[in-house]
Amino acid sequence: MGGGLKELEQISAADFFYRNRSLAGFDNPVRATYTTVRELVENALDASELAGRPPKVMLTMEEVAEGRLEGTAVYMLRVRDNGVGLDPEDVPAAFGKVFVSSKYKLMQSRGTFGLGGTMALLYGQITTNRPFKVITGREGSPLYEFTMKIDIQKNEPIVLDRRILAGVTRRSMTTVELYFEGNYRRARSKIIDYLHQTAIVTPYADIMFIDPDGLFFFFARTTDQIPPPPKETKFHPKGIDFELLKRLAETTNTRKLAGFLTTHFQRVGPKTAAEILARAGLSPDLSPKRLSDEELERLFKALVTYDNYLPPDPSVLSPLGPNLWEEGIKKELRPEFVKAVQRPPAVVEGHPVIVETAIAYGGDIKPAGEIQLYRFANRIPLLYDVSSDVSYLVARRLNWSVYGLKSLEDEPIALFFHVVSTKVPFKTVGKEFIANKPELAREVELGWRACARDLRIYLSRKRRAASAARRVELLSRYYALIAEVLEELTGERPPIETVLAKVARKAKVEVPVEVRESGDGS
Amino acid sequence: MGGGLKELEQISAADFFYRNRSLAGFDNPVRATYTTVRELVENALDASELAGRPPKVMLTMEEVAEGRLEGTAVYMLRVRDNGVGLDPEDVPAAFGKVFVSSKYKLMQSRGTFGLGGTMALLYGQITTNRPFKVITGREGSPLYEFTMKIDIQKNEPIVLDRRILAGVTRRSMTTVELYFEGNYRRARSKIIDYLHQTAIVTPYADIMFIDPDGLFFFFARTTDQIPPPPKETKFHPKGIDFELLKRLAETTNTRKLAGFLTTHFQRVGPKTAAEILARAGLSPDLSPKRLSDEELERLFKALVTYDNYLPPDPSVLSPLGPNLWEEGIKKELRPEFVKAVQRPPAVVEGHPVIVETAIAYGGDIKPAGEIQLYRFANRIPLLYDVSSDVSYLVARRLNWSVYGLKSLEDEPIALFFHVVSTKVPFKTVGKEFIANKPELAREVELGWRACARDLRIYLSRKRRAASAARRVELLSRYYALIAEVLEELTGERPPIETVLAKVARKAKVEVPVEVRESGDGS
Amino acid sequence: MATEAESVEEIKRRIMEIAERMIEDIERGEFPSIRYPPNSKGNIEFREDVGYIFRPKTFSEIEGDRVKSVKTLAGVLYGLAKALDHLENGLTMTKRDFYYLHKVERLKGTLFPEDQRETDARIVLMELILGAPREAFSITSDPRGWIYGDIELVDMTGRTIRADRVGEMGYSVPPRPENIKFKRIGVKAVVAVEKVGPAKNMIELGIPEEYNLAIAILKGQASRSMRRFLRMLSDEGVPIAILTDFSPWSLRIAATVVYNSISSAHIPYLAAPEARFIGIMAEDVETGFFKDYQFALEPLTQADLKAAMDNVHLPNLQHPFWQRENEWFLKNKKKAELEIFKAMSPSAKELKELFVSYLREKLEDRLGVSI
Amino acid sequence: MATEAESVEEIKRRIMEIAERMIEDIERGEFPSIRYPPNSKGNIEFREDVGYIFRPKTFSEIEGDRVKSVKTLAGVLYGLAKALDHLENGLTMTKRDFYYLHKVERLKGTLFPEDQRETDARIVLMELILGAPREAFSITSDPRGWIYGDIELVDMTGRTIRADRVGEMGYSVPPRPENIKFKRIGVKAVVAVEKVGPAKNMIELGIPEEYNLAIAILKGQASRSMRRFLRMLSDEGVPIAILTDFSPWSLRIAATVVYNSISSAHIPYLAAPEARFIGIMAEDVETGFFKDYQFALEPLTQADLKAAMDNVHLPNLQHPFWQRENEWFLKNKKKAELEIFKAMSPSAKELKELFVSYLREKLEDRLGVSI
Repeated sequence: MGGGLKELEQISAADFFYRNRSLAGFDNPVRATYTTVRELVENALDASELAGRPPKVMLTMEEVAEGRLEGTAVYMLRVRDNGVGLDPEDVPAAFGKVFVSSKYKLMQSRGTFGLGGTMALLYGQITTNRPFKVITGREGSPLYEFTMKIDIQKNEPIVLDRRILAGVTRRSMTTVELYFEGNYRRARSKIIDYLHQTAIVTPYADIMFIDPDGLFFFFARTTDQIPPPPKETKFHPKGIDFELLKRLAETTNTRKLAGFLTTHFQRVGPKTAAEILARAGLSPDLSPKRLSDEELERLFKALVTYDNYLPPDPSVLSPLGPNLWEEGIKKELRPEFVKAVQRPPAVVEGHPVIVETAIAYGGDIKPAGEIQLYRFANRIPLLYDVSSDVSYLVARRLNWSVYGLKSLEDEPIALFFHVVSTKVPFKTVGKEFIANKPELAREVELGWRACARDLRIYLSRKRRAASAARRVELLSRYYALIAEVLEELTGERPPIETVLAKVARKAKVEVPVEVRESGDGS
Repeated sequence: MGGGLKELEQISAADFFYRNRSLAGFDNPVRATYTTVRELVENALDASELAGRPPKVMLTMEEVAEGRLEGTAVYMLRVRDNGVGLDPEDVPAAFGKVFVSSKYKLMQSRGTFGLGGTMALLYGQITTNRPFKVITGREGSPLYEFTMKIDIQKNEPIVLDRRILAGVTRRSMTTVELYFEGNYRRARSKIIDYLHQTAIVTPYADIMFIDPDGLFFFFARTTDQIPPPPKETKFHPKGIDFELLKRLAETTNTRKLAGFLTTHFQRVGPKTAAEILARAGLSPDLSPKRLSDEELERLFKALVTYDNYLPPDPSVLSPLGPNLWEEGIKKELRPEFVKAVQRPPAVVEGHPVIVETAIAYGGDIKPAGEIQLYRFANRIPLLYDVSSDVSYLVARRLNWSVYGLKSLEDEPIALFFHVVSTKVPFKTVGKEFIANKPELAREVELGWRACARDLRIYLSRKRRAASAARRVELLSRYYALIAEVLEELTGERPPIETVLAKVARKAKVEVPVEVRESGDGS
Repeated sequence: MATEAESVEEIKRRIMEIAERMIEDIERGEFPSIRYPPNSKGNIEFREDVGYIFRPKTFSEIEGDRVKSVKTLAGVLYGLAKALDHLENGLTMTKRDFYYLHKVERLKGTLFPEDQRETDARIVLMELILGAPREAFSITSDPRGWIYGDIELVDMTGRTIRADRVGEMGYSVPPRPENIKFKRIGVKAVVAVEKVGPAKNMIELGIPEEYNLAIAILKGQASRSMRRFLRMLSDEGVPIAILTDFSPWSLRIAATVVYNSISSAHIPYLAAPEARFIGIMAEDVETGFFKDYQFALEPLTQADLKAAMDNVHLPNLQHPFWQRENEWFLKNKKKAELEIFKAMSPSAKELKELFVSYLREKLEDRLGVSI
Repeated sequence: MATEAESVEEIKRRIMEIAERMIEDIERGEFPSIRYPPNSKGNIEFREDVGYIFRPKTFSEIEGDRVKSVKTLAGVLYGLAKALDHLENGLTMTKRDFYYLHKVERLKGTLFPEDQRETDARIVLMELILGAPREAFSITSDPRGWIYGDIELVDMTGRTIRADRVGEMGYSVPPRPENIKFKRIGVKAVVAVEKVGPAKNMIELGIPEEYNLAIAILKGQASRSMRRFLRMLSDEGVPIAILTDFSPWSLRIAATVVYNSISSAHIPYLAAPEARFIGIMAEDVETGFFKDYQFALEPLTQADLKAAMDNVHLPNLQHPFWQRENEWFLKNKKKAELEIFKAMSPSAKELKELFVSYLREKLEDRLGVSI
């Protein structure tokens, strides 16, 4: 503003992101490599799950040329899923435009801004100027291959080539193939970690990865059971703002205000709608499309200040469930004990939230000298900034000794935290850690407490068995000495065998055959 | 991607930001209040400075209604600058659209994404549904008042009213007036801190603020001298990407490739251009607009791999300069010593950077038990995340004892750091701290070392004078005792006055009139 | 003065009795156990006139069928066997010696100790079980303390010793003073001095000879042997005066001589209730003898202050007199040391006069002894 | 044995000389100063046959015109005046006393001390300036150490004392043994024992009487007075044997008796170069007397280990013998204490036999003394 404006120009959304790509995790070649893999894997998993079948995701990454900077290279990345495939008419818009999103509906999904996949394609194009390919088909229909670019300034897809690869697709699938400049060498451990943790939270998915060195990573599924897909839902009146209300009113198909409210909002029945309209001083028969700005504002105030709604509907959420999660943890970490707990739905800032927690102990889990904490949000692993996460803070402050644990750092224990919501309360734009909201902290704490109670029972059973045997052994040892000293003092060796036999019987343990002789006679 | 797409819809840039407002610092009422003030103050300062006159920024903030949430209120904020004012035709686009930016030029500026001001207006509209006003005029022309809203879905301005307030504007100015819901109570200290630190780095600006409690804050300027405004510059070939090259080629007015290169890039003369085109295998006579994609790619490779350019032109940068900065520090902090140093231009990741540092000591600065560090980037104070900033890390690791300082925490010392660049290397999207790049750390270190050398000289001079006087006093005291003991031992009091007079003359100090009598005779 | 409880034969008898009882238990098919009165708060009484007394009301059991206590049981038995052996051979041992008696091959896997705290704790247990001080079963402490003055005594070897004719430090009080018999006591009183420096100066200045006093040198907290020795002198009718610094520790030093201490409350004959405190007092500093020398006071250290705070709750300092003194420290955060006499005497000449006038006033006032 | 340097009159003379020289300086219009040989490395020699000797090559100056040293100058002068006063009155003082002599009104703003370290440091300076130990100018240390055995001596009071007839601890070695004269020495050798427990056991077992030995009880590091006393006995021709633990500290204890220590290297007559080490050695532990009792060794503490590392550079431990012993600690991280004799004697009966056979072998081997 002010006096310095020149050469005014409006830029497109794609252009804005092109200019600020660090926003979406593409700030340097290492991070960009990780982000590219991650965005495409998440899209592939979403696609397969929505199709209601166990996902089968196949990644191939090859080094095809040297990069411009030290340590970088140009890579070809191919990601194939077994989702239902796309209608060929949808392909250009779905892949060649930034900011495509579904309309005024709430649904749990993995995606971050709903634009991660497109950003990866955009990044590939910026760094290599090569087109990307999409091969997709639905079972029984033809298999199409698109070769595309994105017109960044116009935010429009450019289809360079479109052809039919096969007349009939045998199994529905989509493959995306792109080129980008990155640095796999340094991103490698993060990527493998990401896939490993994804496998924990998706035990029903086969994930295969052939990396640029030709190494083959296979995270095999151990179950066919997939959690029910998330449903779409209407907005809860407490979670809206004026702008949203205005848009709903402009686009609605309802003719009267009463119907408008019951149709577009959850937890609003005819009786509630009537009360709200009465408070707003608006007739239920008014047409929503014809409301003046001032009337709309009265309606908005009445909607958000009304206090007798039920909390938001959690059925929209798709938690993993204790069985599947224990399955995932067992298959990837092979603990000797695991317990997962799903908390009942809660509300955080007007959005429904379900917290799932788990604790695993022993087996392949070894003490690590630090807290071993696995975090997930809407089935995405969170790998950065662990120490700022609400779950880490809870883990630190919880009194674990109550559950027979001395220290999280020095015991073979791993903690797990999964938050599921239509709006995950991330703290930062980077979406790497969950904000320390009291409602949320409470859920995590109660979840872990429930897991830890089972762990305590498991551990104390294990310890009791060991200690009974130890008691007999110990008493035997001391009584050998006592008998010896008493004999020295009085010349008489007391018959300790009788008393020892008594304890052994009670503990169901054998008395050591020979009560140990001491080495140094006197 | 994949199979789950439904109801595809493209949303506008404004709409995207409306949906993700936490990106721009509007995540909660407290932060939003601070961000709103800050964005408008920065726009106002930019406007005045570009007009080449000492800025005069007047802020008024009033509470006009209760807010919807606990502790919030609706505020009216009015910000007035003395910039050159706007052409009335420019007003709607300048204030009513997100993503207006100037075209393919590099220039140092305060703005973050160039959209902060508009976001503030958008935020006000979302939270209050009230229009905002812009009053602007140029000296001698009429004074206009616009009453506006923004159509968020279309990203278009809506002018509700436009009128002429006065036929002739006496002094050029722009006033923006908006309503928003926020929480001033809890944002207060951050806002005052922000204005105070802005005054440090803008000693030539009058900044006035009347807050919702009616308190009046006035940060008065102490100088008329303003630093030369930053210039626009062309891109350095090392800092471009393919997309940018393509756009320049499409829009250039030049006819031949050779001219294209020398016209649009800095550090490229005819000889360099010829070399680059030879490497790219392209004729200098080709028309840039008619290059094929493949030819453009060859040109791009040649441009970015060529290694003999001079480093980027730093003349585009507008540092504050040591005099102005010392002025700002003196006026706001009243130290007994201050020294500012401007480092020569450096290059960080292909962009020119100038680091300015300062150290102030004593006076109103008191030991604080922690490092007192003031950080600025392109004349904006940085208030958050100090402990991650490159300058903090340098301050911690520098061996200050070399400069006669025991500890930064317990001495009355404040450090200052200002980074000026066409691309400030922020570490996070939040733009609150500067990344720890070795080139940058080196600049900060050398800058502070230079300041500290002067401080050491100042301190040691001060200490020397104090110590000469102390020496005479001390010797006098001890010789009184020595004389006494010697008298006790030998019965003879030695004439110590003679020797003492000798030192006093040398130190230009009086001998205490009476050599102190000790209290306890014996 | 050796009491029945401490006679060697009695101790031996008690040890054998414990061993036999254990054998009987085992023969009955039961796990053996040892019952003893713990030195817990409830079993200790404090009376201003006699100091701490051990009057057991509750008893503890070292149970042989429990993992937690079987080691203690075996340890006590082994310790008693070793004590018996030393008694039979007329030999003493230190706590360190006792520890080393456990560092033997045969105790590997059972009583072989991790560190000395283990065996030290067992000594206290043995004291409680036998109802006798550890010296009675031959575990002695490091000797500390001398006495100088006209006292003739016969020591364990049967020799007659005069405590002002055995060198300039006087007679070293031995670890087990029980064995001493007094032959002749030629002093009006014993002044027990906390610190070596001032005590030495009194001796150098001829004060014991000139004023018929004995000087006992405590060298800090009075050792158990010194406390027993002073009690023996007190039992002979000699007035005992305790001359200490004015500090939180010194209050404890004095009170421990008079009343015994809580940690050895279960051991009889360590208190000398007839002894009187003649150390520096708040009154002396504020308005009395030292009132002009406030600047020579020392600040309390952190440890001093902590001690003063603990003193508030120490049973043997509950008399209003001690509490008033102690409050002064908490309020003023300073202390006065006996060396203050040096700070008061510009030349050594004045020192004797200062000592004598201080002692004269305090001995008269607190013990009715005139010098 | 009192040397000229330590005679009271000589010390008084030197103090007056320093005072007069200062007056002369001032009268000449110059700032006074005091020159002295610092106890720096370069001024100290070490020779295996006589131990540390102080042979000044460089000198320091306490300069009266410098802010940094004028306090030292005044302090030394004041300290010397106080020492003179004590000498003239036949009185001793402790370091704490000396500190209190500075806590006086007249020294406020000058020498009034912050803490005792200030005045302690000045005592060393006075020793260097006067070329005499602090005991010579009446600043004595806390007495520590006894001797038991057939030795007749005459102490400062003129009384004759026999060191095995003054109680079961023996004769307390006084702070200034200079004043003692030996009348008759009836022992073949003196065994100086580091620890009280074993020493006491030897006395209890009648070893001094039966084998004509004196037992000196060091109770840790030998005190200055004990070291001086042992040197005096050595000068009388008595063989001195040092019986210590086998630990990094014990090497120092032994070496300090034999060679003196670096911190008191400027003080003559503290070393007893004829004394011989008969303490436990690596060989004894590995293949000799204690070879079957390795399990009774104690682990080195952190402080022990640090001491062993420092021993590598201590001048009085440079002889290959000491270094070989010390290497054992660094390698094995263990130590053997004298209490190991207890761990070796399943019953007290065997203890005497063990002591005697150990002493017999070592005394013969190291000093040629047969018992």
